[in-house]
Amino acid sequence: MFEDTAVAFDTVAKAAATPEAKQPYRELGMTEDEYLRVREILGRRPSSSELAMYSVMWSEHCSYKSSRVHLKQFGEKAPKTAALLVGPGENAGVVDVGEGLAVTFKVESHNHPSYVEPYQGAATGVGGIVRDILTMGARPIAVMDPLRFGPAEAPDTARVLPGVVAGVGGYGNCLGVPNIGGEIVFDPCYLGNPLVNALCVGVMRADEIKLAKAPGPGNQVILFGARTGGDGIGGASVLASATFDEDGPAKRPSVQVGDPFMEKVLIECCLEIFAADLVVGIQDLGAAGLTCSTTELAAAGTGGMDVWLDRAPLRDSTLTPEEVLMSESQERMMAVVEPAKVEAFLAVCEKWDVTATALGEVTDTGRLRMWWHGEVIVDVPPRTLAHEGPVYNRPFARPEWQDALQADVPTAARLRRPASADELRETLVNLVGSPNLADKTWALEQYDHRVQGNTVLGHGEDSGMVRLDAALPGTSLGVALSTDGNGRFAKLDPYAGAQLALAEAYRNVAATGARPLAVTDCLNFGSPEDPDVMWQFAEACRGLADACLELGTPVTGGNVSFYNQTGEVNIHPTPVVGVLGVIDDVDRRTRSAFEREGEILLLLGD
Amino acid sequence: MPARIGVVTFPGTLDDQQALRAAAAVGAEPVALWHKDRDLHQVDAVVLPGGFSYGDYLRAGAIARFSPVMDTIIDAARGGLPVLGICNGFQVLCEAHLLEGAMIRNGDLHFINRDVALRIENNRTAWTSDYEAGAQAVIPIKNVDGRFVADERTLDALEAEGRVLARYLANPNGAARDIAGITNAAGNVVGLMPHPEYAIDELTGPAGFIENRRVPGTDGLPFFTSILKSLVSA
Amino acid sequence: MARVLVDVMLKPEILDPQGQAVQRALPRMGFDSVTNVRQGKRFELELADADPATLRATAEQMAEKLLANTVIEDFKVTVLPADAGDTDNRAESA
Amino acid sequence: MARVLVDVMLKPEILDPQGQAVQRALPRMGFDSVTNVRQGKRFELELADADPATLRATAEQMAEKLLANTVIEDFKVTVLPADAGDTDNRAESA
Ligand SMILES: Nc1ncnc2c1ncn2[C@@H]1O[C@H](COP(=O)(O)OP(=O)(O)O)[C@@H](O)[C@H]1O
Repeated sequence: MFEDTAVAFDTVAKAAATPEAKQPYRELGMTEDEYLRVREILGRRPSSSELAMYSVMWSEHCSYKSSRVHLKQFGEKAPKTAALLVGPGENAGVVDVGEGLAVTFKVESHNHPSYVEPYQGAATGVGGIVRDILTMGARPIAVMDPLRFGPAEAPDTARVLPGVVAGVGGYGNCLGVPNIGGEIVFDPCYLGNPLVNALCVGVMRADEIKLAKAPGPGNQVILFGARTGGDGIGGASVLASATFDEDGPAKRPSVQVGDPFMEKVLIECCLEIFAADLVVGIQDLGAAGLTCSTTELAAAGTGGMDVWLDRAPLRDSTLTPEEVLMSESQERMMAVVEPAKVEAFLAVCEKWDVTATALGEVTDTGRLRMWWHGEVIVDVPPRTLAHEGPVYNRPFARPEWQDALQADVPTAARLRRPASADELRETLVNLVGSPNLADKTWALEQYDHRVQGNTVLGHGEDSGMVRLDAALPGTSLGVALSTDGNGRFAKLDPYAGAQLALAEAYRNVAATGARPLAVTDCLNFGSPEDPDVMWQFAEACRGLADACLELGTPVTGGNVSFYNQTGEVNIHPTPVVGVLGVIDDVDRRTRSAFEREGEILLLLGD
Repeated sequence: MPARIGVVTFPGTLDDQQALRAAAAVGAEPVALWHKDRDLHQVDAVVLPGGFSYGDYLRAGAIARFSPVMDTIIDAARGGLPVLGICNGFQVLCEAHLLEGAMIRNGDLHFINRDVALRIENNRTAWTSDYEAGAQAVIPIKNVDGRFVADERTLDALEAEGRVLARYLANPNGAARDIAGITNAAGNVVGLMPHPEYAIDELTGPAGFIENRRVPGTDGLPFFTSILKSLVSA
Repeated sequence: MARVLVDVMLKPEILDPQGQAVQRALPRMGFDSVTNVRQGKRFELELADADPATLRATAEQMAEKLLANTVIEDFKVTVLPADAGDTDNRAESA
Repeated sequence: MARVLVDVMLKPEILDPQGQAVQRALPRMGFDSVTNVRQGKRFELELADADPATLRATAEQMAEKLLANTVIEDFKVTVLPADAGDTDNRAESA
């Protein structure tokens, strides 16, 4: 078996010797143009491992090829603010909150996996965003989960919603990161495509921010955490099938299963490693796994890295190198460590019973090279994978139906107002009983909002708020967070809809007494190949960027999720916006409930 | 010299920092204990905190019970060392057979995080002497395997010997006879599913109007003041 | 009355954190010959008036629809002979 | 390499909320002949170099000490014959 693969697998030498070999780039989701560009970059055809890497790094998910031209505005129009320590581009943005502390936060989507397997999809969504925050050097101190489902009474919602809620809770509770808020919204447009967004916030000392880079030739590249299995490599099977001719490849899982216990241990292990100053660069393994972590670390460092890929500890010994490169197994991290500190690094991993393996070394060759049992299978300039992917100016145009939609104002005849006290009461009861306004306790009770002991505002409040005690014991400094989004508003007018989402989150944060500082966003849209959707997306970005400039709060990071559609039908454009604010003294926060008798009610604004 | 309260960290423990904070809040010296270390570092009492030790993957507390530190704690507890197991810690004490019974999945099978009202049934233990007999306390629960079960004979014995420590006023999970906590016969080993360490201040504890009553958020403190006093007077 | 067992295991390619936790714990307790552990679920079902001819098919449907999550799990149905005693029946063991 | 199954079920007198939930759900899905459901755990263990003579005893010790909580659970050990295929072996079924 092993000899067979050794004979059959593709190498750089073979790629150079067999330029005409046919390659399944289309099956991997690449266009012919993209494939030809890879050949041009390399001056030969890619090896199958290289092809796997380019296909995944240049995918929409990793390269933002359709959204990039619009997201640019967030940087270009960004208000000048002294608080911004790390902007978009890193794993998560970082803002200075005073007292020597920095806070990092970001929202991400895990929509499609959560439809296939609601529990694991949602669980691994939480796991992924928490690792992003951890990677910045921060202790994760809170999560939030903006969710969208189909109609409450639809049978499939009865499958998806309980699974998603249990998954968000099951993973987050086991990590010991409090859940301090989120949203649960029902609308028919999400029936076949629920939205599971997850936000995490972390805190660290401002002088201890960690970045995803691999500087310093000779430094060791260490993979640690869970072993690599065949998770999330559906696409790679077309490469594998060329290798296993008779029996076909072993079965590959269609779903990633999370191991929150492993992630909890990984968090503590990493924080101990950070505290002892044992890494010069670090990256989590999320989408595109080892491919993404090695290329991003190398591209941001001295520009070169050698990797002995067969050293990666495997859960499934039948994995091919292409599959190892594309595996999205959860709960893995990659660190760059100076040789003199490797021993101390491994000792911390040992203390926490975390498997750690030196896999590679930083070089100054400008090339990312990988070996598999002695043969070179990858030899590429890493920047071409990480930063020089294709960029598309996809066509967009205001949908033909937009005017009609906006003109469709409910008339008094169609939307009858209650005329009597009884009708008024009935309207109120209907409103209170409607799924979108109903009490969400059933879900919220499944989330631990108290763990860590710093939750000052939790469920039931307009914003969550946590004290930053984890990084500065005894401090009264805190952060408030709110997420909001309204797909119906955004469908009527994506520009204003995005702004309204921001304004609501901003108000929620301000109402607690915190000062809004920074914005993160998760842009959930339909197919970017549809000009209507692309217009919605462009408008939403423009609206959000303009509003951020107006309010003086920069977007520090976020996530784009395209292809949210059922068949040809796209979801409502759903920009979900998270706002983070800072409060100097959490004791002085304002709750949304009336606190005592005799309080005076004031209405501000008109 | 202040009393030293040790708090054990197993892999997957979540509430160790909060338990240390509670110990400090009452003026004890908090001491972190590590699961691989058999040495208890001269602590006067031990808290086994909440969390998901080893992911609770086999059964809650089942694997943690075999940690090196537990070998020492089991012996010391039999010799009279005060031990409080909270949530996962209670589960560890049951698995170690320092306390009777076991914990199974909550009645509705979900994780439940709720502020629940308890009645303190036994205020003669090292950990509850600062409560009035029959006192009510609002303390959060947060668990998924929190439903206490035991066979009828054991339950009858617990009742007869006054070893039911606290009961839920409104049973959240189907626990047998509304039991939220129990004690061993000597009163030094106590297990409690709710989390008194999360009810130690107004800012972060369950404060406000709960179960038709104004609650200060500090209803869990007496667990820690009790042990401090019993150590000083010992 | 008919009795049926449904055993549900994670598919071999799916990560099994529970089995792994047990696997790591056993050697620490002196059981060092264990090389692999997978943890699954077992359901014991009792059915009334079940037609023996359709019993297996019914149980398989229940497993398929509810007892197993076939995205990540496989299942096996065992129809117990009518005269089988309690399930802790050592006779099944080798 | 030897293979052993350990099946762990709650004792009959202990409440089984998971089994009950399944029992309540099945009739709603049209399976109305189900009169009782109990849910337990199944462990598949692989052991290296296990002396067949002591295999059962070893597995019983593992079950007794760790895999089952004998306060509330019973267990059953099944040593699989050396030549058994994968566990999804329908031959075990009636
Ligand atoms: N999926 C969720 N996860 C966590 N908290 C949530 C979630 N959905 C709603 N919440 C929280 O529940 C409370 C009430 O939510 P909701 O009824 O949507 O009110 P609002 O419209 O004021 O946001 C808020 O504190 C909100 O953060």
